[in-house]
This record gives sequence, C-alpha cells and structure tokens, in this order.
Amino acid sequence: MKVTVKYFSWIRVKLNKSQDLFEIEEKLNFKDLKLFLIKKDNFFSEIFSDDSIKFFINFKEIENETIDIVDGDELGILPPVTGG
Amino acid sequence: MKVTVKYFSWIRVKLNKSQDLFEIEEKLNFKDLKLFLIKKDNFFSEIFSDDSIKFFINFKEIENETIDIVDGDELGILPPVTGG
Amino acid sequence: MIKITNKDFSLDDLYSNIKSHKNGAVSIFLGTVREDLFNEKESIEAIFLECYEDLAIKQLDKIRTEAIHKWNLNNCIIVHRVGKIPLGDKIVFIMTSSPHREESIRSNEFIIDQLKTKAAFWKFSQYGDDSKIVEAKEKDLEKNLKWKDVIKN
Amino acid sequence: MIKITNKDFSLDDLYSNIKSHKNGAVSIFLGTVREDLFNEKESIEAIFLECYEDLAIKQLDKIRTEAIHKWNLNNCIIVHRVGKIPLGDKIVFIMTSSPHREESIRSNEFIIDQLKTKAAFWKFSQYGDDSKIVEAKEKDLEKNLKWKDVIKN
Repeated sequence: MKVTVKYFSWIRVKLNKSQDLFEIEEKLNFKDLKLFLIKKDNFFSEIFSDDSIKFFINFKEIENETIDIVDGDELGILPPVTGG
Repeated sequence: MKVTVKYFSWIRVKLNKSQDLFEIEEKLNFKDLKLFLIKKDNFFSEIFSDDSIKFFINFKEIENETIDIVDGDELGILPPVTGG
Repeated sequence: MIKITNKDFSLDDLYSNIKSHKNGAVSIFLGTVREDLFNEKESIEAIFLECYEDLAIKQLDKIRTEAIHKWNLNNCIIVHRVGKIPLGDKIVFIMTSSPHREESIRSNEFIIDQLKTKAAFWKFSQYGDDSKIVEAKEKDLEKNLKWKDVIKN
Repeated sequence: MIKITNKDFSLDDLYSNIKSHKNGAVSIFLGTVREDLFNEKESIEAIFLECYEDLAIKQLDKIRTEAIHKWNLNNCIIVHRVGKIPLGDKIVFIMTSSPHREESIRSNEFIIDQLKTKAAFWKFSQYGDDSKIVEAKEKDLEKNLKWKDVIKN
C-alpha cells in the first residue's frame, strides 16, 4: 500500500522536501508506522518525541495510536501553527 | 443679546422647527433662561422637567445651572441619542 | 479622522488611510440598517439620521482620543452617516489599528458602546411618508457602564 | 464562505457578499504584516505564509460553523492569504454579521483566537533571500482557553 507523509514548517525546511510517498508491504497501525519511519530516517525519532508536534491522518488529528493505516492514507506532520 | 436655541429629535418634530433665535434684554444665567423660555412657551416646562433631556451651551453639557449666558450663545436641547 | 457624511462610503478607501507597516491588527465595526429595527413584523423602508453636527464632531473626537490613548492605537477612523439611509446600508463605521489584536478589538468595542449613548445622533424609521422616532435603549446605557473602570484608569 | 488565496482582496467586494437587510452589525478583523514581527530592531521585508490547504479548509469550516451556531450569525466570511505577503498587507480577514452588535463582535474575536492556534498555517519572515520561522505564541494558546466554556455550552 501507498502512504503519503506531508511535512510542514521547520520540518519541511529541515528535510528540504514537502512530502514523501512510502510503499509499505505489511498491514500496520499508526504505532507501527512511526517505527517504520524512524527506521527509514532517525530524524523521525526527534519528531515523534516532540510534544508540540501534531499528527493528522486524512485531515483528522490522531487520537488513538492503534488506528489502522490503509492504502492511500495521508499523514500530516504539523509543528505549532502560526497563522492569522 | 442674541441666544440661539436648537431643537432635536422629537422636540424638533413637536415644535416643527429646528431652532429659534431669541433677543434678550437682561443679563441672565441658565436658570433665568429656563424661566424666560417657559414664559415664551409653556411647552418648555415639560422639556425642563424631563430627566432624559440634556442641555448643552456652546457644545458643552451644562453642569451648573448658574452658568452665565452671553451674547451669541447656543443652547442645544437633546433627547436621548440613538445613533450608531 | 472623523467624518459625518450623507453619502455611502468605501471600506477599501477608508482602509487605505490607515494601512501601515506598524499595524498587526485592524478592527472594523459597521452598524447597518436592519429591516426590523423595532422588532416588529412591519419592515421599515429606510431610516433618517439627524445630527447636531458641531457637537457630534466634538463628542466623537473625545471618544476617539480616549481610545487612542487608553489602547495606544496606531490610528482610528470614525465615520457616521446622516440623512436618509436605505435598508441594509451602512450607518456607522469604526476602524482601529494597533500592533497587536487585543488593543484594536477592545478599543473598537469601546468606541461603538460610547458612541451609542454619547454622540448627538438620532434615528427615525421611515414608512413611506411617515417617520417614527427610534427610542434609546436601556441596554446601550448598560453596555456603556462596563467601560467606567477602563476610562478611569 | 471560506477562501485561501495568494492574492490581496477587496474589503468592499467581500462586504457585498454579506450585505443584508437582516444585518444590524458587521464586525471585521484584519491581521496584517507588521514590520517588527519579532519585536526586533531589524525590520522584515515580507512574510511567507505556508498552509496545509485541505486540512486548513476543514479547520476553518469547523470554527466558522461553531461561531455561526453559538452566536446565531447571519453570515461569516473567512479569508486567509498564503505565499509571499509584503509589509503592511492583509494576511487574514474575518467578517461576521448579525442583527445586534454583541453577537458579531464576540464571534469575530472567537474566530481569530481559534484560528491562531487551530488552523494549519505557518508564518516565515523574510529578509532578502533569508527566511526565518515565526514561533508560536503562548499568549495565543491562553486566549484560546478563554473560549472553552463558550463552546461547551
């Protein structure tokens, strides 16, 4: 299955890209996805331990980390917002 | 001396005019002017006993009724305002 | 800037007068002609706004100056229409600008609350050739009282 | 109406969308680009606004719907600019309309407080080719908390 990960603000700047498209073989939930991403790039361990960052699956904030990830899902990784 | 009296809102409508110019011989203060006006038209006794009406001499609200009236003064008689 | 006018006005034109690199926030309040001004079933056709202009200018200037000092505003514009005003049209315009939003918002509300009870304007509603005086509202006087401490400080 | 755009916009055009005989009050808030965005001596040249558009639209729609229901508004328009925005230009526009002023004023403040902490936009300040991330403010989070009881009711 394909999972899009979108980066914003300082994360986008640091990674120097606004998104990644990952091809994933096994069925997984958000907890597993985190481990998958950390294995890809250790920078993600910094992201996932930062309390100020919020995670959205298909434009809904993740409340339960056991939520299943399915083909076509979009994960948004959001530092604190500063609009307005 | 000449004193202009300006009428607004329901008072203007009731009197069917927006102002009067009075020629006054004697020296007087605001208290005297009230008596002068009541003598001219008894309608003024209604005006001067209505707590909701405010009186301005030369665009300043009257705080002390003993204020002297001088030539060219303008008295504004204002029902409660309803702008905005 | 304070203006009393018998013509409608452009928001963009007024805004261009206060646009500044020093502003982070601009608040605008518009009072407009509501068809059920009396909360009655019968809809009005227009309103007529009467004004004691020389006094009103002084009163608006006092309110504006108080607001600018109290909230340290960058700028403030008050425009009030007079004469016949059609349904839906603008009656009053208040614009306040400041570096941060707290000041523009608070001061804007202060000005409209003050203006409602302390500036020499009177509304009449019009039905055809008939006109009717709009009564002053107790509620506006109460809203005014809440600013008592603010302007004392 | 909710709009995310990379162009400046006209206040008069936006106002014409909500003009109505049912309105007695219209409140507008504008956030604009302040030169001392960092409270530093050095003035910025412009800001760059980044947005997660699909999410931001949903978030703004939720805030707008909450405000309309809570204050029984006649209408509400939110416009947010993205991309490069010059000094002094508008960043965000919020317009609320209602029969009486209390509702348009309160709801307008609610929306900007919510938007500041709950909509997927990010500011960068620009100095020449350099850009710098604008840090989120504690104060905005606090302002948000004050609406907790309002939106629970």
